[in-house]
Amino acid sequence: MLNNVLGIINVIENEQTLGELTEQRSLAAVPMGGRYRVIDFPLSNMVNAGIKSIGIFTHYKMGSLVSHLKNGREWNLDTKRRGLFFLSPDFSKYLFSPNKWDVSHFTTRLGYIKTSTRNYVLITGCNIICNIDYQKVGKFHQEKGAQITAVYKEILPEEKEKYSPYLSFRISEESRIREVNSTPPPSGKDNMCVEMFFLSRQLLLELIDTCVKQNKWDLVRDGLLGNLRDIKVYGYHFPGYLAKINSLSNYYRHHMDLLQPKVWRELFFAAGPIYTKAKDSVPTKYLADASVQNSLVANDCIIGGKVENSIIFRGVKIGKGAHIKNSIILEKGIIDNYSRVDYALLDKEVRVTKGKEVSGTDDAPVVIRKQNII
Amino acid sequence: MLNNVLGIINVIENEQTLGELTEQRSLAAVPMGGRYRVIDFPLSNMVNAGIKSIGIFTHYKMGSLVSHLKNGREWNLDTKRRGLFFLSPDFSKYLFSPNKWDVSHFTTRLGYIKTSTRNYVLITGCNIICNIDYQKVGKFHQEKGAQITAVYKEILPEEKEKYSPYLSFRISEESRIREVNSTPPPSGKDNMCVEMFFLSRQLLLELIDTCVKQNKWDLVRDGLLGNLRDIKVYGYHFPGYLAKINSLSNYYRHHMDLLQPKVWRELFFAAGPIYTKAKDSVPTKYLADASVQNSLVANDCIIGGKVENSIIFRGVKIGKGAHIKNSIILEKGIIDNYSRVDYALLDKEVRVTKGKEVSGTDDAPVVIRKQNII
Amino acid sequence: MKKEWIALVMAGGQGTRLGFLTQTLAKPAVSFGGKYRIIDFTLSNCSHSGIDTVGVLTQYQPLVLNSYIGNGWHWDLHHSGGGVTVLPPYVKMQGGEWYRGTANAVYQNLEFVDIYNPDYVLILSGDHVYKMDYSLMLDFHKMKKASATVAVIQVPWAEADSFGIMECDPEGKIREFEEKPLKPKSNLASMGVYLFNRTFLEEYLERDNQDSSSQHDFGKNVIPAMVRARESIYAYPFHGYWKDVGTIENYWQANMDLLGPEPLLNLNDPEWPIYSENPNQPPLYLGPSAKVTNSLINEGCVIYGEVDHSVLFPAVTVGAGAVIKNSILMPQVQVEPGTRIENAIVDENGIIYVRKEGERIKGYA
Amino acid sequence: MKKEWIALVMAGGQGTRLGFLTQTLAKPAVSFGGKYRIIDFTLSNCSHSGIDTVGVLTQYQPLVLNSYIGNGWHWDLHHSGGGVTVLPPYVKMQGGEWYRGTANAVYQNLEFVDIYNPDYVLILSGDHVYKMDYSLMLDFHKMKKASATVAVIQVPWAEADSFGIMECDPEGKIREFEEKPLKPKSNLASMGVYLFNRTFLEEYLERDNQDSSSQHDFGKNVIPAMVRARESIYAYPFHGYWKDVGTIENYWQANMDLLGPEPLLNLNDPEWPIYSENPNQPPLYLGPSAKVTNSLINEGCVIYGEVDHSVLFPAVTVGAGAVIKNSILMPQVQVEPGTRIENAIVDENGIIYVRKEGERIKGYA
Repeated sequence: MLNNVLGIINVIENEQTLGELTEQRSLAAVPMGGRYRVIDFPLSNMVNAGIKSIGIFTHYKMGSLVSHLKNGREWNLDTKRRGLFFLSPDFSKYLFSPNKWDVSHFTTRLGYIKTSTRNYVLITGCNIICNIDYQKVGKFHQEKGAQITAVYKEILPEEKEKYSPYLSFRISEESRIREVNSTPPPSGKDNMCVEMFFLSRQLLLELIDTCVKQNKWDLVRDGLLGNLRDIKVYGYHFPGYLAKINSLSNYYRHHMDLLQPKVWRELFFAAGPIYTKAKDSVPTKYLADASVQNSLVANDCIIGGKVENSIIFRGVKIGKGAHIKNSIILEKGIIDNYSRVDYALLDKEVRVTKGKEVSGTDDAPVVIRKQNII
Repeated sequence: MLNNVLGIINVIENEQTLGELTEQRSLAAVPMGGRYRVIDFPLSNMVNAGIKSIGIFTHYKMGSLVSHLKNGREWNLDTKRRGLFFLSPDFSKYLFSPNKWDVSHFTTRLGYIKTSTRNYVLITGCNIICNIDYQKVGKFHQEKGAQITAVYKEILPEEKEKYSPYLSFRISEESRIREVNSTPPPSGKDNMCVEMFFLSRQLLLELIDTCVKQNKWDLVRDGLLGNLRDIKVYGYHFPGYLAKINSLSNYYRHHMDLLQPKVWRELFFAAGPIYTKAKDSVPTKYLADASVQNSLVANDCIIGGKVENSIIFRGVKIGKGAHIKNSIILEKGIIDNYSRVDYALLDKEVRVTKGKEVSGTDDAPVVIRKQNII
Repeated sequence: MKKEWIALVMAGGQGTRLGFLTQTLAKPAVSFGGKYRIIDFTLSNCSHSGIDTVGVLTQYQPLVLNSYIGNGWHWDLHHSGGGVTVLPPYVKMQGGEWYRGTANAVYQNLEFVDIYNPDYVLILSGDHVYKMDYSLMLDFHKMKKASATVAVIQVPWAEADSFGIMECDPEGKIREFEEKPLKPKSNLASMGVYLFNRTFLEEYLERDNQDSSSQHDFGKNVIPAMVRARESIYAYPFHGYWKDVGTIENYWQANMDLLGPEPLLNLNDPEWPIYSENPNQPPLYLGPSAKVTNSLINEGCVIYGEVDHSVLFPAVTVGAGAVIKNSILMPQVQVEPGTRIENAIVDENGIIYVRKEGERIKGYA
Repeated sequence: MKKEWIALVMAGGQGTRLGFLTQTLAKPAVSFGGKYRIIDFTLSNCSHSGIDTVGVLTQYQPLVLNSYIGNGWHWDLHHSGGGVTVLPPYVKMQGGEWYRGTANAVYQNLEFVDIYNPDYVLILSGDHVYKMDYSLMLDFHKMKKASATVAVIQVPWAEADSFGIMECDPEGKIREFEEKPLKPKSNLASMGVYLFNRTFLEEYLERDNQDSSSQHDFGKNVIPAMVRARESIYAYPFHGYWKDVGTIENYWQANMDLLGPEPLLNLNDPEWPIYSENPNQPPLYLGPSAKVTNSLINEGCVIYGEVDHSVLFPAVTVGAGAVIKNSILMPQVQVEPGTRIENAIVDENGIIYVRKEGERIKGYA
């Protein structure tokens, strides 16, 4: 177990990417997979590997995140020593950089890193959804004698677009990272950096210090991956299913992936369970005319109509004769009798009134804002 | 018990007033009384009156506040329904008003007030330290048939200066507030508004709405106390001990007040206990040469020297031959052997090295910044 | 630590009539309704009624129940100065003895009651399924200036002989209390919910303890003795769903009562949620060939087959072509493709109890 | 829910030699050191040693102990899939019986052990005061490929006759184990800390259960039987402070061992804090005439008098002119002005036990 590791989850993600969904919440708090939020995945992965000390680097709109995670109870992080910490800078003083890996995000939280008693650090972003066994990463790090281990994913030529922008690795046979590019090679497979870095806490502090002294500002490009010759940076390949939540269409597509039982099983069970805030939910009730196929349904719903190829979050009510297809209905949506929803993404508490129709296309699913009534 | 009341603690206090002490923390998180923080007093008063639903209106520097209160466990607010909520606006969008009672602080959190199922609201600021029985305020409100009850404190002519600025009430014989002034009357006693208001949730929503429509911006002056003729606003007199933390000299003076057993007993026990974050502290150890008089000492200290008229916070170590007088030593201070501290306020983790002297005067106690070494 | 009232929940019974369900479990710990355990109803009622101090008296197979109750977190009963306390029999200076009946169990825990110095003591049963606001009963009790109040519900006359039956005067004062009478004089049945003035209760328990002919049971001995002595005992009429799930038939029926658009027992009540442990399972997956109707199904299930008029606990798998009807599938049950299960209760170990309309239940492994 | 190891803590003893301190309390629940309860040491040791599953076996006056242990929050032992479970005796399908000795208590709870399917079982006592990293003992046990390992400490030869004494070969394998020998052959005493391979333990407990001549005690019966059978039982030497606080004299001495700049038992150890309930009391107030030396004093006290070489629990009041020396004042004790208390233990009810150097303790109310 990685109990000698300090986990850092940097949730300073670009907030524009998910459009309407991130208007009132940070990316980390975006609902995901029927009953989760984005943060649950990176956080559960750390907890499942035995990491007991985790700092969340927050920025704006942290309200929904704090009330989701609270004291970390559901992640077994409500402990007397270590546990979960929210680290927000002083916004009244601080010029906030929109760059996720700006060194200033780290210098303003340096005290937390310095006073930790853990020997290692695992730093991740927040927009990669997967179920990864970080114990294997730690083992790989030891076996390779690496100073830094960066996790990457081999992607197919046709996947490059959906994951862009990303850092591309050129990796030697013995897994050492030789080159980093911000433009992917024009043809062939590629190695995508997934922004998960494992290194000693000491080295992280040194790299931050060096960046500051040399007036460099990107911790990943200039710090962690800035000196591949002198610092032994190894690439650990994650072979599993992985989604990058960097656009509404990826968000939609990823949810449709979950309808493959193989993906469902892997994402929710592979290296350990994904934890989320517990709610006192009632098992979902299916009425006499319900007909649900190839769909995911969370608890607390009442299903009276027809549902196909869709993800139904908690607390959704679907009336008799209503027909939902190829859609994602977030928490507490109400779909009245005889209404139709196709290729749509309904934010929380949207209501589609009796007989109305909401439909988009596969390429451009329609998005309905929180609490709207159609 | 006031379980039908929504509590709102507005911690948007002026951050400059406590100088060095509020450089890195909000006023609400300033250490107080040996082992507490400022927020513990208003919060415990609400909890002791049976209020189970409490929203904290936060602003900048909320980090230390969140990690102090966490899920509200020590205040019995870690419940499945209701409980403690942090309400911060979206700093990326919002023009933050430094005025504590700016209506915008309420409009940006309107959803919280609207969705509450409680019938009443108790709104307070955060810089008044006292132990008040809010059940009595609720009873007074009912008995008077008040629409709004505002708590006030009768103060002596010589106290006006230390409490300024404040709103002054002219109050009728049957306790109705007839006039509000921002300049106190030139002579005689005065009735100071202590920024605690009890009213129905419905009326609060109406008052906010009216302010917005009339383009008025101060919820207290324009809203709660803006229409004394048509709205029945009553004044409830709080007769007990009360300190206003609005300057370093008041902060110092208030701590010296705590050395009166009567004040100590009233502030910590009158209407109920003051709760704070639990720590695994060891009882304080007094060594062979210890000599402590007229002082307050928290746990986790090791006292080897002489202490007089002082407040010693948790985790302070005082060496042999050291002599502390008329001082406040915040958490984890280290006072080495044979050093002297007089009329001083030492922030957290200050170290006074062997034989050194730190001294100020009664009027101007010296303040040493966090983690400084003298 | 003075409290106005506290509750004591009887959870020590062996529940032999629930057969395999209680072989390794106390009856109140038996799973129910696709998610809950039976005791959730009583403890949620306490929580919502404003009772913050609850003792749970256990002695039979309490391992699961004790660890489930924990510090009462699930029901918001975990706060300092109260909360839930599990009360097993124990050894005192003068030795230890097992609980010999509901009244004796309370008698042995009077020391616990004294800690909180309550004015009223509410005695509850941990194995009934209902939603009830006990604070209304307390109001009634105070209004009547009663020494004890017994909650009652009207039952069908034909079933009255299996309950404790009360006869009352027009004011609601109980004139007669008969446990399982051959010829019931009324159809007002005791729900096993008793509210006592504390000193009054202590007095009668002391007396009952010295009565060697007593079975030390509230329904059989203590309440009848109070009524016989013409004490001020009132019946508090309750209107709503209430079920003693002490037999397989009743247990099965109570589960089925949750189904349909307007179920007899409504769990989707935001004013009175039933608190429980919340298992961490991903959303239910329904495959391309799934058909699910008239059912209550929890998260974590994977369904390719057909489910009708059934209750499924978390993480159940139903293979393609399987048909589940009128059945209850406990957590983790795996139904192989093509299997047909009707009128049955299936537990984790694959034990199936088949229920036939109007007949006794027979079981096989 | 497979675990590598779990711990079982014996907390059922009556502790009669602690007199008034255990009249209404199990011994592990007795207050200690100005803040703690005795069991805090064992549970903190478990927590810091990385044991996340602990069963606490109780049967004597467990009310305070049970509610104190709660869900294990105080010791970070509250997490799902483990944590602390209180294990009282209970009724099974075939009836119930009280614990008849430490070994029988564990035997009756083998079902609990089975839930976690551990490789190793650590048996601990809830009434010893010490700081010990059990994970080092586990390393030793694995290295020796032992079937059982007994933690031992060197005691003064003069006291060896009051302990379980071991004789070992040069490898540390135990050749002989004698409980309270008249003529001790060594001064290596058992600390009551036993680590067993689980299947090995179960086998011997089964055998012990069938032996009608056995007192079903680990020290008296089970360990000697294993040693006699020449099983692979090793002694793990512990160096550090360890005290069985089972007598008033030892209890008093262990409290005094906390005093001074370099105490025998150091509580101010950031690497090994002793977890406990944290009472909510304001800082201690020392009046103008107070004089406090060589003492350990908790928050909430109000002191106008003189305190020397003493331990004061929270919320104690010492009036002006009162003198406290070599004493232990339990929570809430009020000492009137001018009173003199020396060599005493005073509890909340004003009961004072006076201790005299070298003499037996006598008590009066």
